Amino acid sequence: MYSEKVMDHFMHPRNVGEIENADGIGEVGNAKCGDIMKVYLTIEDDIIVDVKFKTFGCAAAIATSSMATELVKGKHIDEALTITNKAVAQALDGLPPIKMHCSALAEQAIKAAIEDYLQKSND
Amino acid sequence: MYSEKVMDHFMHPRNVGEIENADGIGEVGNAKCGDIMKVYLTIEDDIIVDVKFKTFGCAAAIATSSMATELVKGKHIDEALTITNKAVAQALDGLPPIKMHCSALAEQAIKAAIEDYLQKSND
Amino acid sequence: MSERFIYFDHAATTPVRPEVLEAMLPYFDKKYGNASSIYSIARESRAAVDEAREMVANAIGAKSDEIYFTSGGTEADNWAIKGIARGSADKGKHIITTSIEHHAVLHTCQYLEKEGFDVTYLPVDEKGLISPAQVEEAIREDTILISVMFANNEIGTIQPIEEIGEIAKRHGIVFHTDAVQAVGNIHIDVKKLGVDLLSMSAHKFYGPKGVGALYIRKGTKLASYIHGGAQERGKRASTENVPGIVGMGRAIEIATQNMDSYNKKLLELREMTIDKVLATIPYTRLNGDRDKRLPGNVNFSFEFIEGESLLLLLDMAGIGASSGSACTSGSLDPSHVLLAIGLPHGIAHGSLRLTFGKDNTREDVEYLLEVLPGIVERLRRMSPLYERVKNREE
Amino acid sequence: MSERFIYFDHAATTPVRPEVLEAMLPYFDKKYGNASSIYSIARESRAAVDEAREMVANAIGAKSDEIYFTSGGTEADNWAIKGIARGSADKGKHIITTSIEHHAVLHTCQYLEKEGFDVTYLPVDEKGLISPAQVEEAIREDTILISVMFANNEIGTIQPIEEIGEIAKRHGIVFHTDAVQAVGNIHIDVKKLGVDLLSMSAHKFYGPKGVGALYIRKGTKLASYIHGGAQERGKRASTENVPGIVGMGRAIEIATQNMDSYNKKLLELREMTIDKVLATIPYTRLNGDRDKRLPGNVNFSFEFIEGESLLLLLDMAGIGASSGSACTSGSLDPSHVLLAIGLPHGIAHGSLRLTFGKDNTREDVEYLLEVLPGIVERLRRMSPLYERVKNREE
Ligand SMILES: Cc1ncc(COP(=O)(O)O)c(C=O)c1O
Ligand SMILES: Cc1ncc(COP(=O)(O)O)c(C=O)c1O
Repeated sequence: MYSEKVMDHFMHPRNVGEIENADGIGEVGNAKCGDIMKVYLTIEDDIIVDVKFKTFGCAAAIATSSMATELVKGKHIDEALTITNKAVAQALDGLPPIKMHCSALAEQAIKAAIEDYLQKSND
Repeated sequence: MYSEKVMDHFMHPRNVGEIENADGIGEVGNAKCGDIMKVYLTIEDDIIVDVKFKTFGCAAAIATSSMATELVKGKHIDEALTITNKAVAQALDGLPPIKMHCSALAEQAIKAAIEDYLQKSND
Repeated sequence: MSERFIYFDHAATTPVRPEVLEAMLPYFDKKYGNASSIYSIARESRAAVDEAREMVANAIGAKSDEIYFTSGGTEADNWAIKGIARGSADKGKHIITTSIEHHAVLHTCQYLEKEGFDVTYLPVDEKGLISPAQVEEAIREDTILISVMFANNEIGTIQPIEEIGEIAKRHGIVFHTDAVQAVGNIHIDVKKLGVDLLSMSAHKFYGPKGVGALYIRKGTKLASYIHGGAQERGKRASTENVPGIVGMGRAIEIATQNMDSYNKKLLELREMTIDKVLATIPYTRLNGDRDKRLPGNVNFSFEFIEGESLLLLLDMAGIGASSGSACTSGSLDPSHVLLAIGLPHGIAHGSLRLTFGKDNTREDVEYLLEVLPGIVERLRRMSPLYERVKNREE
Repeated sequence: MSERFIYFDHAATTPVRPEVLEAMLPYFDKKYGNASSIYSIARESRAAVDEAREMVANAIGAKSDEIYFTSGGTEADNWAIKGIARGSADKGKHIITTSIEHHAVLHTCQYLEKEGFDVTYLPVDEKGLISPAQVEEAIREDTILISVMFANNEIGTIQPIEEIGEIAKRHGIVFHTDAVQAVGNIHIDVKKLGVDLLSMSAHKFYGPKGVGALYIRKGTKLASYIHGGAQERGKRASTENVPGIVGMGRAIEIATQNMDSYNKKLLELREMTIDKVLATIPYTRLNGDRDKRLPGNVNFSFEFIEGESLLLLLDMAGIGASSGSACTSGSLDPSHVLLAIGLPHGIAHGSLRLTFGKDNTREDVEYLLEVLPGIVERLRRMSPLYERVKNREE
C-alpha cells in the first residue's frame, strides 16, 4: 500500500515535537476528518532554522508531516511557501490516491505557520 | 439419482421387443415430451401370457416399461388394470420426483393395450 | 519487522482449517464433475453438495431443503432483503433495520430507498443494543421486512433476536437476521429463533472465502436473485462451487462440535484483555456491551490517536488487528457503528478491534499487552490532541 | 462399470490444473488475510488479487482496472444485463438478445420482461448463427442493450461479435457478450471487439468453480449488483475469494500460453469424431456450424433415441458426456438451443454433446467410436420410433 519512504517516515518521523516560543505556529484539520497537524517554526531572517510538528492521523498524515518539515527546514519562507502537496507526495515516492488529501494537510499547516509568523512580525 | 433396481431394469430391460399378431397393442406418449411407450400383449382366456414393449425415453421410462411388463405378465387382465404407476415406481424402489410421470406412461400403455384387446374381442 | 505473527482479526476472516482443506481438495481436480451432470464423477459432486447442505442445516436446527448456498454473506444479505422487497411491493414498502448493520445490509437498504422503499434505521443505545420494544414501535401497516443483525462485526454486541422474532411473527412480518458473525461461533437454533431468513458466510468459521448460505424457512416466499440454470432447486443459478460448499459443510460441522471449549478459551482471552488494557492505558474505553458480546471480540477506543497508524505499528510488532470493519478500509469515514453508539468522530477514529481465534494463546495476549501501551503512548506523544490534554492537566 | 473414465464434458466444467491448485493452496490456510485489511498477510492477499486481475486483463486485451471479479459467469451475466437495464430506464426499456443464449442471460431477460422491459430474442439460422444485419434491424430508438453470446455452450457456434460490436458502437448502444465458453479457449481481444461488457467463468478453463469476472470497458456506467463493502473498487461487495481469484488468474495465464497447441489438438479430435460418427451411424446429424465452432465441441442428434438413456449407457462404458446444457438437466424440456436451430422435439431429445479437453487423446476418441454405434443401436432397437422407420424401409 505505502512506499518504503512513507513507511520510513511513518516509523521514524523527523522533527516531531513542539518548540517553546515558536515564531510561527499553524494548525489545520480537525478530529472529525481524522487528521490534525500542528507545525511550529523558528525563523531567523526569514529563514526557517527549526521546525517541529505534531500530527493526529494516519500513516500518510504522519509521513507527509515528517517529509514536509524536512523539505522546509533551512529554507527561506518565500521558498517554503512554494512547496506544494504534490512535491511532498513525490518526495515520498507517491501516496495511494485515497491518501493524497493528507499531503495537502502538511502544505496547509506550513503555510498557516508562516502566515502566523508574518502576522506576528507585522504587529 | 436412480435406485439400483431402476438401473438394473434400464441396463437389462425385460420383455423388450414386438409380438407379431399381438392380441392387444397400446401406444402412448409422443416424441415432443420425449417419451413414447408401445406395449404388445398376447392374451389367452383373459390372462396375459406374453408381453413385449418398445420405449423411446429416458432411463426411468425404460425401467418402468420393463418393470410394468414384468408386473402384468401372467396376470388376469382385470388384475393388470389395477396396477398403478405408484406400484410400478415402488417395485423399482422409487423414482426421482421429477421422473414420476414416466411411471404413468407405463400404466397408461398397458391400459391402452388391454383396451385394444377388449375392443378387438368385441368386434 | 517482528519474527512472529499473531493474528487477532478473526472477525475479518479465518484461515481454512486443515481438515476442511483436506475435505475440499479432491473436488478441485479429481471429483471435478459439474454437480448438475449425470455421469459418475458428477453424481459424486451432487452427493457431496447434498451432504454439506445437511451439515449446515444440522448446525442451525434447519431442514436441509431450507439451505441455499451463495457466494458469501453479502450475497445472502442482498438476496434476502431485495428478494422480500421486490416480492412484497403490493403489501408495502417499509423496511425496519438498525443503524449498526454491516454494509451488506445497510447499502442494500440504501439502494432500495432510491427505488422508493422506506427504511427505518433504528438507533442503538450506547452499548450497541436495540430493544424489542423499539422494533415493535417502528412497525407500520406497510412494513414488509425486519432485518436485525445477530451479532455486530465491530463491537460484538449480540441482539435479542428471539424476542424480535416473536414480535415479527405476531405481526406477520418476514424477519431476516444477518448472522454472519454468529453462525459457527455461538449456538443458533432457527426453530427457537423465529427467523425466516438467516445469512451466513463460511470464512468466518474456518471455512473458505467465497461461499455462504441463506437459510429460507419453509413457506417463506423469496424471489430469486441470481437468475439462470436450475441449481439450488431453481432458486440460485450458477455451477455449484463444489469444493467451497464441501468446505463450508465440514467447517460448520467441526465448529459446532468444538463450540463450547472454543468459546471458553475465547472468553478467557477476552476478559483478560479487557481487564488489563483498561487498567494500564488511560483515556481508553471499551466499546459494546461487556456481557452481551461475542466471546472472541474486544473493541477499544484510545483517545487522541488514529486507528490506521495504530494498526501499522501493531503490524510492525507482528500483530494483525483491525480498526472497525475491514470492509470499510476503502472509506475515509470512521465506522458508522462507533458513531451510532455515540462516539465523537475523533474518538471513533482511534478504535482497535481485536478478535480472537482458535490458535490464539494466553502468551499471544500477554505479548499484545506488552507492546500495546508503548505503541499507544508513542502515537499520543505525536498527537496535538494529547498535547492539549497534557497541558490542561499540568 | 468400466475401469477407465474418459471425460468429454469440458463445456460443463473442467478439472482444476495442478499448477493452478498449487498457486491457490497457500491462500487457504497460510496467506489467509482479508484482502481489505492492513497487516502483512492481508497485503499479500491484496497483491495476489491485483496480480490475478492483471493476468485476466492481459488475456483479453483489457486494462486491469476494467476487470471485476464475481462468483461466476452467471453472476457476471446478471450484473451486466440488470445493471444496464436499471441504470438506463430513462433512456429506454428495449433489450436485444438471441434465442440461443445460456439460461443465465435468458432467464435474466425474462425476469426483466416481468419488470416491464421489452426484449427481442433474435432467431438463429439452422447452424445457430445470427447475422449482424438482424441485430441492426432490431435496433429501436429505445434500445439500451445488445447481449449476444460469444460461443454457444451446446452447439459451439461462434457469433460475429466484432461486426455486431461495430453496429452497437455506431448506434451508441451498450454491448454485452457472454463469453463464458470462449474466454480461455479461443483468442479474444476486447480492443478489437468493441464490446463494453464481457462475462467469463474460471471453471471453463481449468480454474476453480465459483469465481468469474466481468469486463467493464472504461467509461461504461454500470450500477452495482451486490451491495455492501468497498471491495472491487466499490463495485462488487463481499470479502474477496482470494484463492479462487488467484486460481482464475493462473488458469487464464496458462490457457493463453497454451492456446494454439491446445486448439490444434482439439480440432483434430473434433474433426475425427465428426467424420467418423457421421460415416458410421445412420440417421445422425451434426448440430451447429461445421467451421464457426469451438475447437473442442461436437454435437450430434441421433434420431429415435433419447439423450439421458444415451448418457447413462455411455457412463456405464466409462464416458462422461452431456445432452444439451448441464444446467438444464433439472428441466424436462429439450434444449432451447436445439429447438431454436429448428430441430423437432423428438430429435432434440436425442442429442449428444461431446466437448474435448486437454487430457483427451486420439485413443479416447477411438474408444468412443468403438462403443457409441452399439449403444445407439441398442437404444434404437428398443425404440418404437425406429421400428416404424425400419418397417417403412422394408
Ligand atoms: C455481519 C456481517 N455481515 C456480512 C458480511 C459479509 O460477508 P462476506 O464478506 O462473506 O460477503 C460480514 C463480513 O464481511 C459481516 O461481518
Ligand atoms: C455460455 C455460458 N454462460 C454462462 C454460464 C454460467 O457460468 P457459471 O456456471 O460459472 O455461473 C455457462 C456455464 O455454465 C455458460 O456455458
